[in-house]
Amino acid sequence: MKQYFKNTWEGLWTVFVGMKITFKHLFVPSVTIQYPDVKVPLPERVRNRLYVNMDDCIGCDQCARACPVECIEIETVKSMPEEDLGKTSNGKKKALWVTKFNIDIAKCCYCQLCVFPCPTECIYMTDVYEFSEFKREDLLYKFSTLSGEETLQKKENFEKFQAEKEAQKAAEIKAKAEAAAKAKAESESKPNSDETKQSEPPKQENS
Amino acid sequence: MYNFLTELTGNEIIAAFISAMLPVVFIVPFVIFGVLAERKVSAHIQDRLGPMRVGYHGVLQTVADFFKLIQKEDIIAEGADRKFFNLAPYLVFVGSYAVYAALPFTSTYIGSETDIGLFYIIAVSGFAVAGILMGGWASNNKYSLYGALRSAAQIVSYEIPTALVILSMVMLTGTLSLATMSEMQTAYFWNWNIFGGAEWAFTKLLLIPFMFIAFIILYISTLAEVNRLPFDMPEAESELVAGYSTEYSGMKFAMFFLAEYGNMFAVSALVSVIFFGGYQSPFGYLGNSLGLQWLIPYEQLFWFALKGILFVLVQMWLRWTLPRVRVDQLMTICWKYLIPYSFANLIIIGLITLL
Amino acid sequence: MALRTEELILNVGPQHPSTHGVLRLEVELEGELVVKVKPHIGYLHRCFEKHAEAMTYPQVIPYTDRMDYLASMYNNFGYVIAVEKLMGIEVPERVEYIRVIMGELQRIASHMVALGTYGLDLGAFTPFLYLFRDREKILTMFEMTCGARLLYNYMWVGGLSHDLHPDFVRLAREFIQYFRPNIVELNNLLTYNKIFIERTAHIGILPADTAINYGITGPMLRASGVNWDLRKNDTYSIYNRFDFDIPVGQGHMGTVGDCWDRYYVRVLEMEQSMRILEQALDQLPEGDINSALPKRIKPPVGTVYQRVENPKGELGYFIISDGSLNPFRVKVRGPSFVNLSVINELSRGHLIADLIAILGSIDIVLGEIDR
Amino acid sequence: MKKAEEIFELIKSGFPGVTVELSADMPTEPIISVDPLKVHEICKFLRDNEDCKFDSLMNLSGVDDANGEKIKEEDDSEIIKGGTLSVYYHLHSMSLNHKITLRASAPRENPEVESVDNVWKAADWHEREAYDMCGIKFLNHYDLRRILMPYDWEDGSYPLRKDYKNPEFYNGMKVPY
Repeated sequence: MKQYFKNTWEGLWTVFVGMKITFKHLFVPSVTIQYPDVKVPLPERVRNRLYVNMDDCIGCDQCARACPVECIEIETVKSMPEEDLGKTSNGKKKALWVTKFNIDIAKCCYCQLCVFPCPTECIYMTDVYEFSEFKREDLLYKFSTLSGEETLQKKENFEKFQAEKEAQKAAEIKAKAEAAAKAKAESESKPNSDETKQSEPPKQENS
Repeated sequence: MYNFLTELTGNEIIAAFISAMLPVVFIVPFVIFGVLAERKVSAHIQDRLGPMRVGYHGVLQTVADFFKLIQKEDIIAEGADRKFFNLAPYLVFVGSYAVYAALPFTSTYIGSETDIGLFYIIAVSGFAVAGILMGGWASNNKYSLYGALRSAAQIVSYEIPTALVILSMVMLTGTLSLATMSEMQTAYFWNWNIFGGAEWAFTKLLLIPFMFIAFIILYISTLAEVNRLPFDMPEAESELVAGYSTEYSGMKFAMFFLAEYGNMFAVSALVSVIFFGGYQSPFGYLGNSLGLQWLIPYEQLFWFALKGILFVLVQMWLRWTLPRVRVDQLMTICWKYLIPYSFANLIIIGLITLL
Repeated sequence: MALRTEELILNVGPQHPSTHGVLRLEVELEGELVVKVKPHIGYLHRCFEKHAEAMTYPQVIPYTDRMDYLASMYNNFGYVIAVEKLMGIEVPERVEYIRVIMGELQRIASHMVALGTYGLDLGAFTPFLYLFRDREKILTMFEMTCGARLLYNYMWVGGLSHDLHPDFVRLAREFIQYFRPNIVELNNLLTYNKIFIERTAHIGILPADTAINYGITGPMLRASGVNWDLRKNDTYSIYNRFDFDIPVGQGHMGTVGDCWDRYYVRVLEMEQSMRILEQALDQLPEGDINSALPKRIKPPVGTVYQRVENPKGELGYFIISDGSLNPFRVKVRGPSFVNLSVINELSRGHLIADLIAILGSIDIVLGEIDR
Repeated sequence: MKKAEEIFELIKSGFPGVTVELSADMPTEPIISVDPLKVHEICKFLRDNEDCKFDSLMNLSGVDDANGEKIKEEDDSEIIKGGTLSVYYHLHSMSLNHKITLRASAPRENPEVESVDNVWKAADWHEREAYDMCGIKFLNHYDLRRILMPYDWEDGSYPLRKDYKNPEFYNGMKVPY
């Protein structure tokens, strides 16, 4: 019986206690804000959309390797010896044309693992967090400054260069071989030649 | 009102129609206000802002929601019993609307000036159960069925303490008519029933504590009857998803909503009529002191609405404070606590009135 | 002829407001009484363990974040000390202290969600938002320090991604000052509310021996009256330096090991975490956080099982290394995974509403159950 | 508190005919290898023995040891033949506060290990997971179903095996989507 009245009393009393607390909160200024109109200031270390400063990128592929979700795709082409790509802001010499630097932001998990290995600090996270798109393809960010034609040209250039180089190399080797053969022939023609001297056999180069 | 309109138009049907439509003019704006108030009250209790976009501080939010609900597709599940499924929301609304017929909004307007208003309200408020049960069954959804069955058990059980408290009040006032009951608590607030009624006697002082107990019991049981938290078992969203209204969408869902808020006001008005003088002003009328007799009904409407809305706000306040009781505890509260207390209260009030 | 009756089978979930994610409980009901609960999990399976085999050791860390997404810091914590143990790395003092501070803040944040959603399960909406309001302060501190609010990738093998923000210590102290009275308010509003007590006391009683046999850990085990906390009993990092108590279920309102105890142990744990925080903030040494960062994370061949006291219980990482850059096998023993398996035992014979209360008191995170 | 060596001796003396091995050369924890078809008995012994009292199973993991012969297929994927699949048991005693790691290795072609789910209830879901992920069959388990993967996942396709290949289609949907 005592328990019965105690229950009744507790039931009512704790309800009143609760009501008192909620009543007090009616007059506490609200903590929420009107989001698109008012925005919370973001701290400086905030991790949002990735950005790549292509002026500084040397195409070292370290960020792509660090990425756990493989959202960064980098393709590079070697530059010509006569081309000067300039230097990055911290003094590294650029040697590669970055023909493709795509970040699929839809895949990005904002873990910041790509930021730390970068030797030139050119990839970093910005404070932009409103970048929704209607199509998933629009979230594929292409950072490379080279246009498609330029890329093709660079590739062609490089291939040409490579081919030339190779041809040159082959020619050199050929010349060497010929020279060696000549020397051999000469040495053979000379009776008192050095026996230890050996001529290399001509290399077969397939390019 | 009905008599007045009959004289005015000379046609009983038109008079009855107009007279019956008047509460709609009240209910719809009230629901629009009520839903907004619920959202605003909950928001401020929880340190939030609530709707802020549509209109100044979101005052038109409910209107916008209403238009959204109208446009929504009316989905009827394949396994549902279409006939009853479609009928149920209207039945529920009818149940809550019928209560308004007996509520005295002012001394001049009462939908139906019946002598057994209280009795009628008790009878008719059980009507919603049929609709809820029908909707829950016809949805062909286990959650809906559970909600409906819980609701039936709950509303039927809580009729009893309500009836007992009303009985004790009937004993005190000697009338079943709500208009008469309001009329008896006229003039000043110390004449209200919660303060022992209009009669000056030493019993008045004796009555006050028991009136408070009666008021609390009535308030709790009406809370349960309109399925408000902490007694919202039928739609307990964390257990039964949305209870009997799980399968409803669009306008039919809005009907349930309309009925719920209509009911909230109806029971609050009932409480205010029984204990707080109904449409009576707590301290005389401006119309009397200014000599403007036509002002009095408007003042009465104001006080009636104010008291009703105040109790609705308390309902909301409770809702955003308390957790929900369990279904068996709901019954425990009713049968083991409220009913014995109201019986004891009935006897005591009876004895005091005999003195 | 007798009317044929059978149990009603109700699918609670995969989409249900109070399954805390995509969990499906196949419930056999006799009226409103629960006869049997059969959990079906795996709706959130994201192949963490398979992924981990294809990742290098540091790349796994962001994935661990996504398991128990309400306690990401602690997931990092467990993983990095497991790898450190495998490699035999000693981390600097300051790193240890920062890890403990972050871990305890995360514990408070995780318990806030647990308590708030528990109130929500029982129909009390308001405490939920009060707790979320306070949790926001912790998340802001995390954001200041490592830039992310939920998935931090903050602790690294051998160090941390960032040092503390200069304002961090001040804010953390302010937070403790601010949050202590709020616990009292929470208690008045919810914990001691009669309806809440009625809903939770004597419900879902878990006896200590059953709990141990089921491998239950964390607040759930402590609520059953077992004084067991890995921070004390199998200490790791620098937890042995701090003075704190282990709250144990006492059965104040009902029986030991009921839902109320499980709830209240978490409330008390927040207080204890704040005690640890205060001490750690006082003792926080200066120093370089990156001095122990290995150049290359390539552990020797071997296995390691490291367990830490996650806010939800014992989080164990079993790592097999074959000496390469990628782990050979990472198995995660998630506390929620094990704790959930007891639900059938707990809820048999209770009502549907109690099932929800019990499920809430287990405090599961589906991200970690399904991994 | 007992060391792994002492517990090893206990098991050895308790089960004379059973092959048990101790590999203590691991850098962090010694492992006792036991016969997969005697695991249940040994675990029961470890739980009930007064000196061991291993009352809780911390973890149970299925592992593909990938120590068999690797055969290259035409499409450049590998298939592993032979070798073993292992189950690691991490036991712990709450009262005596000591730990031990057991390993039961079963042949890959017919990986059968005795279930311990009536020794520790905790093993139930872990074993289901090991079955689901590595395809280790636990004898006498009362309800060995898939747990994380869908119930209609292809039979014989266990994702955590090292030679697992994604199916091309799942329920008519292309994988990967």
